Amino acid sequence: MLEFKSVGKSFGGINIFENLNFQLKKGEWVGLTGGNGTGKSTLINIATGFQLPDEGKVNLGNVSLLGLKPWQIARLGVKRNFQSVRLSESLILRDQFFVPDKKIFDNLEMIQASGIKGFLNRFPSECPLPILRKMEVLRALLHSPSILFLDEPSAGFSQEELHEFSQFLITYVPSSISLVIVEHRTELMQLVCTKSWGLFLNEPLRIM
Amino acid sequence: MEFLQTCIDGLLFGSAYSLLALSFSLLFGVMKRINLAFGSTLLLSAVFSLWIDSLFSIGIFGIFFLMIASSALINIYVEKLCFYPHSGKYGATVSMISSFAIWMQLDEMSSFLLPDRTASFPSFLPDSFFLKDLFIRIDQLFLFLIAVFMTSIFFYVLYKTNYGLLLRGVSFDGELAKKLGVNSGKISSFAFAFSGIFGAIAAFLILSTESQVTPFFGFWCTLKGLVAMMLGGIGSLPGAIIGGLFLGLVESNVINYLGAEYRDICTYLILLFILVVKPGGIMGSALLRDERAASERI
Amino acid sequence: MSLYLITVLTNICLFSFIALSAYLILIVGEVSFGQQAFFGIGAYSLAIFFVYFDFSIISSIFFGMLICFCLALFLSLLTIKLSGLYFAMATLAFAEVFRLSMNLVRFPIEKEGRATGLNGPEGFENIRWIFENNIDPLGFFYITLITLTILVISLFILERSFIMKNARIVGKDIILAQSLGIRPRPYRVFFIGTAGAISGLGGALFALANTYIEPAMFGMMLGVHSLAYTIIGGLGLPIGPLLGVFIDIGLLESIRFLSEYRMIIFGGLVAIILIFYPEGIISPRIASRIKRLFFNKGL
Amino acid sequence: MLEVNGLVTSYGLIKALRNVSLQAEKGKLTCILGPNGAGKSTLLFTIAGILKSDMGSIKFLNKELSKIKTSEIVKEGLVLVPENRLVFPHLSVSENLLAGAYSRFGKKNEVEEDLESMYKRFPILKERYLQEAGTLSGGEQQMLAVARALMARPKLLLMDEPSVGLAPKIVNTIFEIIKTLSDEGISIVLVEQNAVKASAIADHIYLLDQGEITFSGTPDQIEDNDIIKRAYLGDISES
Repeated sequence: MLEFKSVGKSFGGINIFENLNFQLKKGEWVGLTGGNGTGKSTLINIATGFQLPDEGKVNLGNVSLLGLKPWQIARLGVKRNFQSVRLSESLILRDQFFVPDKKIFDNLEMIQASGIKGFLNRFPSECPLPILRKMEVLRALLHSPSILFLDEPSAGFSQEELHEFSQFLITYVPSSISLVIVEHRTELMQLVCTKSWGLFLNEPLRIM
Repeated sequence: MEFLQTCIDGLLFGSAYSLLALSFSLLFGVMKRINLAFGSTLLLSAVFSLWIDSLFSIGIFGIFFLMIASSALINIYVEKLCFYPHSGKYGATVSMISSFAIWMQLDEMSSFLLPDRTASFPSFLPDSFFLKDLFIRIDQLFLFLIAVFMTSIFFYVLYKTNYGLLLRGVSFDGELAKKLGVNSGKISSFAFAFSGIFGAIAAFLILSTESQVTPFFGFWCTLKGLVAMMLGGIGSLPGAIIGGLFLGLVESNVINYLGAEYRDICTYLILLFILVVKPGGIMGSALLRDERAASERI
Repeated sequence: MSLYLITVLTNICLFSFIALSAYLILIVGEVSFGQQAFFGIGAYSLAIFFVYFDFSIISSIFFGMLICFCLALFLSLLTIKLSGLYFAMATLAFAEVFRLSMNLVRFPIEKEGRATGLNGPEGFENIRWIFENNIDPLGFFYITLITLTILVISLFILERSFIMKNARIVGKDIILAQSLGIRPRPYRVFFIGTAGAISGLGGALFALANTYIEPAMFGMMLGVHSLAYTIIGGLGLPIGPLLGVFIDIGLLESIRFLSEYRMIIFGGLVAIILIFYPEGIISPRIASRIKRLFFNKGL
Repeated sequence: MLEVNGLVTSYGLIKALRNVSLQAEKGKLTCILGPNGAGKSTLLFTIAGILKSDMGSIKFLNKELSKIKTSEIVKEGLVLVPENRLVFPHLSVSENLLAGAYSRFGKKNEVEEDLESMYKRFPILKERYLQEAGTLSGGEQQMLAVARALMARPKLLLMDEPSVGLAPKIVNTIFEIIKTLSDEGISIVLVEQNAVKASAIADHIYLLDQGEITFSGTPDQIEDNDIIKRAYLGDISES
């Protein structure tokens, strides 16, 4: 459903990637890995409209995503989290879903089971990191995504936390959603993804 | 001929705007912050020097040097109170408001030292001469020449001295400078002091050309400096010079052809127009682009 | 209540309007140096509709607000690509153009034997609604107080709605807002427009209270004061700006022995408050704590 | 000469270093290997005083560094070569070099001398000394970053991933430069993902993973250790 066709991007004269091709099918869970500076985050930014590629096409179904604003793409169901946890420091977690209260109540079971409920009345600075990461995923899920990009979701996790997080993803992310986990660690994607891709400097995407 | 005369007047006076805009740009370039207390610092230093002069009659040169010293000190006070404590995402707004508050404070102190509202300021070379048909005031010409001289010193300090080098380093990439161990706090104090010294010289020249100081001088300096800087292009030093000269040209022509009461309206209309059409100012939009690039890095 | 106290309280209420308008703009992440223009436009529009065209007082105020709203919308669309200092300077330029133009417009008339009407820097005299209707200072204070209360309550109601929540996210973290599918620009435009109308309402009441307005009243000082009120008061709740106004006008100006040094103290105080409370006294965080105490939704 | 003990550093909520201890000896090339996100850069930043540690000690020539500012640390002789060949793009090459010597601005002759010796060492920089650093190629920028650090006359050079994002040929050149510096007796702490290249020139190797040191030994020992070999030498980020 999401398709990159010969996409190229360079920053300040340095080629991040050229001729990048891939297709992401509905319900596919993919891990995307690669070294520093190979453009993992840039790929997410292009897919979600925060950056424009220099060349190539990005299509979601029959819709071209090029030229669409990030909010338009988000409304089409392409959602993401951020490498640095993007939660407002001055709001308690409960106020950070940005969906009508009814929707929170409808999904209360999920929120409770994922261990966030106890933290709903706390500020982000009062919560442990895994809770915040789960919170970001939950927030994206409540906004009914069709494709979800997770940028470095397990950075800073210990082994146990990583396993718990993978269990959380498997349990609560519906299998109809296409999930792309972008990390340089491979443990998480080995646990949850069916497929993995590798990005290398100046090379086409490699399916592994 | 009349047009030429107007333009010469405009350029001569515009050079003062350029000096003010340069002082502004220096701080904006390094700190990426706006110091609204800039003008009132100059006013207070002028009024304070006059007050000391009235007590000890230190003479015109005494006033000159005292203004420079006090302005540098007041600027460091402003930096420590309004800029040093605020960093981070909202730091720019908070320190701008904070510097505004200090503006109020400094202005009020000035009016304590200046109970008569206006005071005469010592001036020199009040003569004028005619170059063919062109009327030229010597003090304005002097102002212009000093402005050119000061600008060269400004560029010398910035481009030929070690502190200037570090200043530019910090202004281009403060994070990197920190990684190299540059003490950015010290550099920012230096930038404030330098901008204070530079502004004080500009203020001295302007005041002695006008031969009086009024309580509105601080506001006037801040506003003209800001507008000239925005016209030229934020953060660009050549832009600040051009912006100042351009502002002087526009103002003198408007006064001549439309009348003095239209002067400021036209200035602001041009500012609004430039902001809407070409927000980076006359000299390109380097900074605007940088800001965007920074916000795109997610 | 003494007349002096009533005047101080009325002033607090009147300046709260412009502070609240600065508040709304700060919420969507911008800084405006030009809210005084809408305060002035509100005042002048009221005077013009009321004196020249004999509109009723309600419709004069309404049309004044409408004009402010439209002009603010226009300004926000004009500056749609600007942010930060650029936006602040554009609003300043707009405000100064307005103020300086009012210096140039002269259209004096005589009404019931009194000179009135637009008269350049000499101002607009004899907006005599309070005299015509025999409203004493206390009465007028109640009018402003009630209007302000209605406004603050509606802002509190707005606070609970998704509009305000989204607007706050747009102002705080535009990237997050976009990734959640929130379109930032309508919020910006709508908030700037509404802020213009609120400021205009305050200006209209100000003109009625003063019966006399002149361009110099709407200078940059007023605009930046309104910002300072909001920043020290805090962006957490709509009463933050009111607290800021109270600290300045209520405490400093009214305590006589302080009033001589008012600006020296207020200036230093604001700078020091900002060091310890960079997000203002009623910061969004504190507001969240308050909400946490009172509206625990059973989660 | 550098002794790090029980270092803990957090990035906001993320604990990037959990109890890291290591030593770097005088005149030796100490290499810290690890995958992306293991905390390598955090470790260097903490040593250089850019990040503050929560716990632990950093001793350099018997002086405790963990509480003092970066500017003081540079004066002590610990100089960082940041990642991604960070140079001041709008300053000229010579100005970039001078900026590196800022802690010795008083001694003009000495700085001039060093400048000359840098030009001798990197002739390409001399050719371009008036050019803006941003216009240099990636490899040249990396050389400039190294030269700038050397201008501070470091006792210990901290290098953060000098090979990142460079073409293989240039990576070789950079490693040759590092080797030369090390052979000249300059003490270096090198942080790398490129395990093959780095272990070829290192005297001592530490492996860092998830903020913890998982291995310490000489390059020979690492060859013996199968698990480590698979984990890092065969890492896909090494290409």
